[in-house]
Amino acid sequence: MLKVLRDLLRYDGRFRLAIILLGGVAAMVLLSYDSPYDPGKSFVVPWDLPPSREHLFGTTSRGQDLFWWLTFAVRNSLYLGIVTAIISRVISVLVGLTAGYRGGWIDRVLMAISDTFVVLPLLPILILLSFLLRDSMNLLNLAIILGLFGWSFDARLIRSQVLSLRERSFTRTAIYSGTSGFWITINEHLPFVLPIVFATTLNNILWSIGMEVTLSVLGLSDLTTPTLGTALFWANQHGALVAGVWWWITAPAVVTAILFLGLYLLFTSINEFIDPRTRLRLIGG
Amino acid sequence: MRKFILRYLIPRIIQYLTLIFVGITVTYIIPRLAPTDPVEAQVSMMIARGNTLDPQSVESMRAALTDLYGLSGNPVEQYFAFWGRLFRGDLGPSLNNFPTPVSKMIGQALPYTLRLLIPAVVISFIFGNLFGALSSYYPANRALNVLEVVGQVVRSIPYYIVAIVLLVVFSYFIPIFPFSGAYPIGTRPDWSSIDFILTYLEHAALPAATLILVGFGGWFVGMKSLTSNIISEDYVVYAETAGLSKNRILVQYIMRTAILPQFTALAMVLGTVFSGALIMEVVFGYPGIGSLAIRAIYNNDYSMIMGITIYSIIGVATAVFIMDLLYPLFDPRVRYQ
Amino acid sequence: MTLLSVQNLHAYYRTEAYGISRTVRAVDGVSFDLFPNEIYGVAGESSCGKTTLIKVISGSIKHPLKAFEGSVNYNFGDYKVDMLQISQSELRRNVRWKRISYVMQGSMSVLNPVRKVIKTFEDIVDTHEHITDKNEFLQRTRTHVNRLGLPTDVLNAYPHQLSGGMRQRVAIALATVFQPALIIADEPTTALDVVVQRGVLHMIKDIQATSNNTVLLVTHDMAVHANVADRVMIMYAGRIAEEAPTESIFNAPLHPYTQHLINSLPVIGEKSTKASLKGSPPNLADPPSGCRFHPRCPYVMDECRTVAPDLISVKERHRVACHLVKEGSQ
Amino acid sequence: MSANEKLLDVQHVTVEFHIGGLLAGTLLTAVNDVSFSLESDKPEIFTLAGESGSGKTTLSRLLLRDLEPTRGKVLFEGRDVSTIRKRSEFIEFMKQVQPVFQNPFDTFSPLRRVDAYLFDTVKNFGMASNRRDATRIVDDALRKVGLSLDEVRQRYPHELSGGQIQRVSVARALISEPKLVLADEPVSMVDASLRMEIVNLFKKLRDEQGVSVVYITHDLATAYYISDRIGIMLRGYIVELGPVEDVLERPAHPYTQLLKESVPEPAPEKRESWAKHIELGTTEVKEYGRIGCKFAGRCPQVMDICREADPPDVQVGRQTVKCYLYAEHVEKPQAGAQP
Repeated sequence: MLKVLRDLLRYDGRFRLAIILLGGVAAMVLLSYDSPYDPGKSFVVPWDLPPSREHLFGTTSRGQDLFWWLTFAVRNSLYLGIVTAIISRVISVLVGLTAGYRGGWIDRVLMAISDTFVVLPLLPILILLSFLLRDSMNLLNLAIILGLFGWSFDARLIRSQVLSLRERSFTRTAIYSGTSGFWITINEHLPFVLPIVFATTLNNILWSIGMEVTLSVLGLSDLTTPTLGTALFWANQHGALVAGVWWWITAPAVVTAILFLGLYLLFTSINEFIDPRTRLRLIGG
Repeated sequence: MRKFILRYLIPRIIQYLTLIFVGITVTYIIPRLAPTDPVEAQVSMMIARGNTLDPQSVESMRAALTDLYGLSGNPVEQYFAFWGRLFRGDLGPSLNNFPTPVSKMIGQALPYTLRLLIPAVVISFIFGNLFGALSSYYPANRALNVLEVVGQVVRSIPYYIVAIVLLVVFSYFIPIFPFSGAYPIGTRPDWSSIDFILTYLEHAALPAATLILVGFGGWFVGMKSLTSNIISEDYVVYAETAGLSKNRILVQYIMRTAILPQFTALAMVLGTVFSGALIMEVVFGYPGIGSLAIRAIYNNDYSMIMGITIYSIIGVATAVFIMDLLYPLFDPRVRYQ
Repeated sequence: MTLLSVQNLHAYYRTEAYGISRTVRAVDGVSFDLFPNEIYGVAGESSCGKTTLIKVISGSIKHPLKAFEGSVNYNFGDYKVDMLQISQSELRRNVRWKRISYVMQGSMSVLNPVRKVIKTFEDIVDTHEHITDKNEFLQRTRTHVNRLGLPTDVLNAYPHQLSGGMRQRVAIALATVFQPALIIADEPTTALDVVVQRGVLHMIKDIQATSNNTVLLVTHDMAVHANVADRVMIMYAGRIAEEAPTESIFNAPLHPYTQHLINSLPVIGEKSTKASLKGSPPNLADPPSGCRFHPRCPYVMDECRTVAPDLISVKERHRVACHLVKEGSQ
Repeated sequence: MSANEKLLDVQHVTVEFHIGGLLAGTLLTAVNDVSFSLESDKPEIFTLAGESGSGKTTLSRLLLRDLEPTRGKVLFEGRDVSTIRKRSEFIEFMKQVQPVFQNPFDTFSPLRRVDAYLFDTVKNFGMASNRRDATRIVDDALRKVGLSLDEVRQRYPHELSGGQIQRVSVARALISEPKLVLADEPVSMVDASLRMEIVNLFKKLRDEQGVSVVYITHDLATAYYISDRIGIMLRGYIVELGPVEDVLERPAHPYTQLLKESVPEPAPEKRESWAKHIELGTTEVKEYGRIGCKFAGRCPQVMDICREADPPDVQVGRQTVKCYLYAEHVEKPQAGAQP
C-alpha cells in the first residue's frame, strides 16, 4: 500500500497535484474542529471586510469570518458526499452484481428501472421532492435522497462488467470447482468490479456535492447548515456581487473548484493505476 | 423491416412508455410522502403571505389543489384521475399567478430555454467530439493537450460554479457581458431588429458559454477515451498500413465509429444538460423554465413545480426516444441485422 | 537480385510504467534475404518475434517498439529504400500498398464496420491513384474481385454481413489491388476452419503464381508451410534457428528445435508416440545466455550455455544456428 | 450400478436457441438429434470433431449440465442429469464429471493465484478435513500431470506458460477423481512445442487412471493421435461416428472426406492432393437453415433426396454414417460414391 502511494507520488503528476489540493481541503476540515467562531452565529466580526491577514477570505455581510465559516461548509459538504456515495454504492453494487450474475427476468426488470433513473431529468424531480420536504430537510435526509437517486448509471456499469466476467472461463472453472455463487461473486468477480466501485465512489461524491450546491442555491436545502451550497445561497441573498462583496461568492466557488479538481484528479490517476489492464502490465502479464 | 420493428423499435417504444410511466408515477407518489396535508399547508401559506384573495378564489384554489394533488377518491381512483388530467394536458392553474394555467406559462418560458439549450448542446457536442478525437490521434500536439486539461478541469466542476466564475470574471471584474436577463429591462422583444438580436445574443453569451464549456469537457474526455481504444482496432491499423491519409482515417475510420456511442451518451445526458440549463437561467436571471422554477420555489407555487417536473420528464423522455429512433440511420450494424 | 535484404536486425520493445522499465528483445540479430517470385514462410511459436519482424520490415514501427541496430533494404528494381530510414510521407506515397501490402493477423476485423466493403476499396485506390472516373473504378474493382473468385455482391455488403472466410478473402483482394511486389500475410488463416483455410491458402498461391510477386507467409502451423511455402525460416526466441527450402526443412532438418517441431506433429494414419520439449519458450525480457534454445535442447553441450551459435550456411540456401552443425558439413 | 449400465448415455438430444427478439426471432438448432454413449467398464477417449458452428461446444456444455436439452436426455451412470436440482446432487455430479477449458490464460482469473483454485476444489468437494491433507491431495494431483505444488504455489497465471497452466487445469479436474473429463479444445491455444505433452496426458489418464475423456476439437490430427472413437459434427448433427482409424483413414461421409482432405499434412511431397481446387460455398452461414442434409449445398455427390429430408443413420462397416449414399432403398447417382 505504501509502495503504491510512493509510486504514484513519484510517477504521476496528477496524483501529486491531487494530494496538494486535497491536503488543503483536509486541513480546512481539521481546522473546523478548532474554529474560534460558531458558524451558527452572525455578526461576530465586522461585516464586509475584504480578505486580509486577519480574515483570510474576508468577512460576510452577516458578520461572519468567511474562512472559518467555510471550514464547516467543506466538512459538511464532504460528509454529505460520503454518505450519499456509501448509500448509492451499496445499491449499485447489489443491483449490478445481482442483475449481472442472475440474468434473466431479474436482470431485465432491474435494468429497466435503472435505465429510467439514468434518463429522468433529476433536477426537477429533486426540486419537487425538496420543495415538499423542505421542513424536514437536513443534511442526512438530503444525503439519503441523493443516494437513492444516484446509483443507476454505476449499477449498469457493474452489471455489464459482471456479464462479461460470467462468460469468462475462470467463472466456469470456479463453478466446476464446486464454488457457490456467493463466493464466485466475491473471489472471481469482485476484484474486477472493485476498481469500478472505487472510481464511481469519487465520481458520486462529486455529483452529490454538486447537487447540494444546486439545491441550496435554489433555497431548497437546510439553509442553517453551513455547506458550500448555502455559502453561495447567502451570498446571493445579500446581493454580494452588486454590493461589491465579491469575495463572498469567489471564496466558496474557488474552494469548491479546488475540492472538485482534487477529487477528480485523484479519480483519474487512481483509476488508471487500479485498472486491471494497467495492473497486469505492472506485474508483467 | 419486420425484424427491425420487432427487435429495435418495439423494445424502444416499451422503454419510452416505461420511462414516462415510472417518472410520472414517482411524481404522483412524492406528494403523498409529505408529512403534512399539502393542500391546507399551501392555502394557509398563501393567506399568511397576505395575498388578497376573496373567499371564492380561496375555495376554488383549494378545489384546484385537491384536484391537482389528486386527493379525491381512493388511491386507485386518484391515480387514474391524475393520468386523465395529464392526457388532457391540464396541469391546473398556477397558484401564484392564479388562474393562469401552468401549461401556458411553461409554454411561454420554454422557447427561451430551448434557444439556450439546443445551440449549446449542438456546439459542445460537435467541438468536444472533434477535438477529443483530434487529441487522441495527435497525442503530441501542445494546443490540444492544453485543451484537454481545460476540458478535464471544467468537466468535473458543477455548472453552477463554472457559471459563477464566468459571471464574476466577465461581468464583474471585466464587465464585457451583462449581469442578467435575456435583454435589457424595459425593451420589448423585437425579432426584426438587428440591435435587439445582438443584445439578445450578448445576454445569452455567458449562460451559453457555461453550458458549452462544461459540455465540451464532457464530450472531449469521452471521445478521447473512446477513440484511444478505436485507434488500436485492427481496421484502423490496417488503414494506416494501407497508407490512407491521416484526415481520412480520422474522419471515416475513427470518428465515424466513435461517434456512435456518443449519440447514445447524448441521449443519456440530456436530462443532466437540461438540469444544467435550468441552473444557468437562475444564475444569470435568464427568463426560461429555470427562472420559472425558482420563482415558483420562492412563491410556494406548488402546481407550477409539479407542472415543470412533469413536462421535463415527458420532454426529456421524448427527446431520448427520438434520438433512439434516429440512431439506426447512423449505424448500419443496427440497420442490417 | 534480392527484393529485401535484412541485416543484423535488432528491434526491442522498451516500456516504462511507474518506474518499472522492461526491455523485450523481440528481434535480436536477424539477417535474411527475400527474392522475387517466391513464397517465404516464417514459422515459430507465440512471442518468438515473428510479428515484430513483420512490423519492422513493413515500416510499422511505433513506440514502444524501436529498431536499435541493423538495416532493412528493399530493392524494387526501379526504386530502392531502407525501411529504417524512410520518412512517413515517402512510405505512404511510394511503398505502402503499391509495393508492399499486408494481410493482417485477425484480418476478419480489418474492414471498417460501419462502411460498405466497396468504400474501403475506394479509400485505398483513391489514396494511391486518385480516382477520377468512378465508373471505371467500380468496373475495375468488380473485375479484380471476380478474378479472385469472389462474387461482386460482397462489395455492397457491410462487413458484419459476411462470413469469416469471406472477410478474409476480401482482405486478400484488398491487398492485391495494385499487384504489389511483396505481400506480407501474418497468420492469415489462424481463426479459420480447415476447409476455409484451404480455400484461402489456394487463393494466395494462385495470386502468387499469376503475378510472380513475393509472399511472406507467417504462421505457427508447420503443416501450412509444408504445403504452401518455397522456403521456410524457423524463429526461436527472437533469432533465426534455421532457414532452408521447404523440402530440406521437412526432410532433413538440422536444428534440434526444427527437428522437434516436425517430429512432434501428429499425422492422420500414424499412431506412434510423440513427445513435447521440456521447459517453456523463454521470456524475451530475460532470455537465456548462449544459445537461447539450450535449456530445452536434448543435445545441449557446455559451449551452448555460454556462446550463441552463428547462423552458418551448411549448403546452398540452407542456414542453421547450432553448435552441433559445422560450416559446410552436415 | 448394474453391470451393463453406461457411463454416459446421450439419447437423441436436441438444443434449440431463440436468437434475438422478444416476440419473434429465429430458431437455431445447435445440436440436432445427437446420440452416443460411453461404456463404464472400458475407459476410452471419445472425440467430437467439427468446425466452428458445428455444435460441438454446445454439446459439451450439455454434457456438463451447463445447458438443458430442448429434447432428449443425457444420462450419466443411468441418471438423467437434467433431474439434478439440489446443490448437493450437483456437487456429487461434478465430482464425477470435470471440464478442461480451451484458453489456458482464461481458465484461471488473472487476479488470483492458481493454487487457490486447487485448494477451493479440495475444500468444496469435501476431499480433506485439514490443511495438511489438502496440501497432499493437491500435490498428488499436480504430480499426476508432471508438476508439483512447489512449482505453482503462489503463482499467478501469467507467471506460468500456457502448457503449464493447462496441466494445472487438468490437475484441478483430477482432484475429485472423476470418471469423465470433458476437454474442450485443450491444446488449440498451447504452443506447438508444449502441445503433445498435454495430449499425451489424456492418454495417460485413460490408461493409468481409468478416466474416460470426451475430447472436443477441430484438429483431426490430434484426434487421430489420441482417441479411440470419433464423432464428426456438422451443423448440429453427428454425420459420422465410429473407431477413429476407420473414420479418418476411410471416411464414408462426403463431408468427412472433404475435412480429412483439407487437413494440410506436414509433408511437402504430398502437396498435390491438398492443392486440388475446392469449391468454397459463399453460403456457409446459411447452412443451418437448410432442410435435409446440411452438406447438400457443397456435396459433390448430392442427390435430390438430400435436399428433402434428414438422411438416416446407416451402418457402414464399423461406422455409423448419416448419408443417403449408403441407404439401401435410395437410387444412387451414376457417378457413384467412393467405397
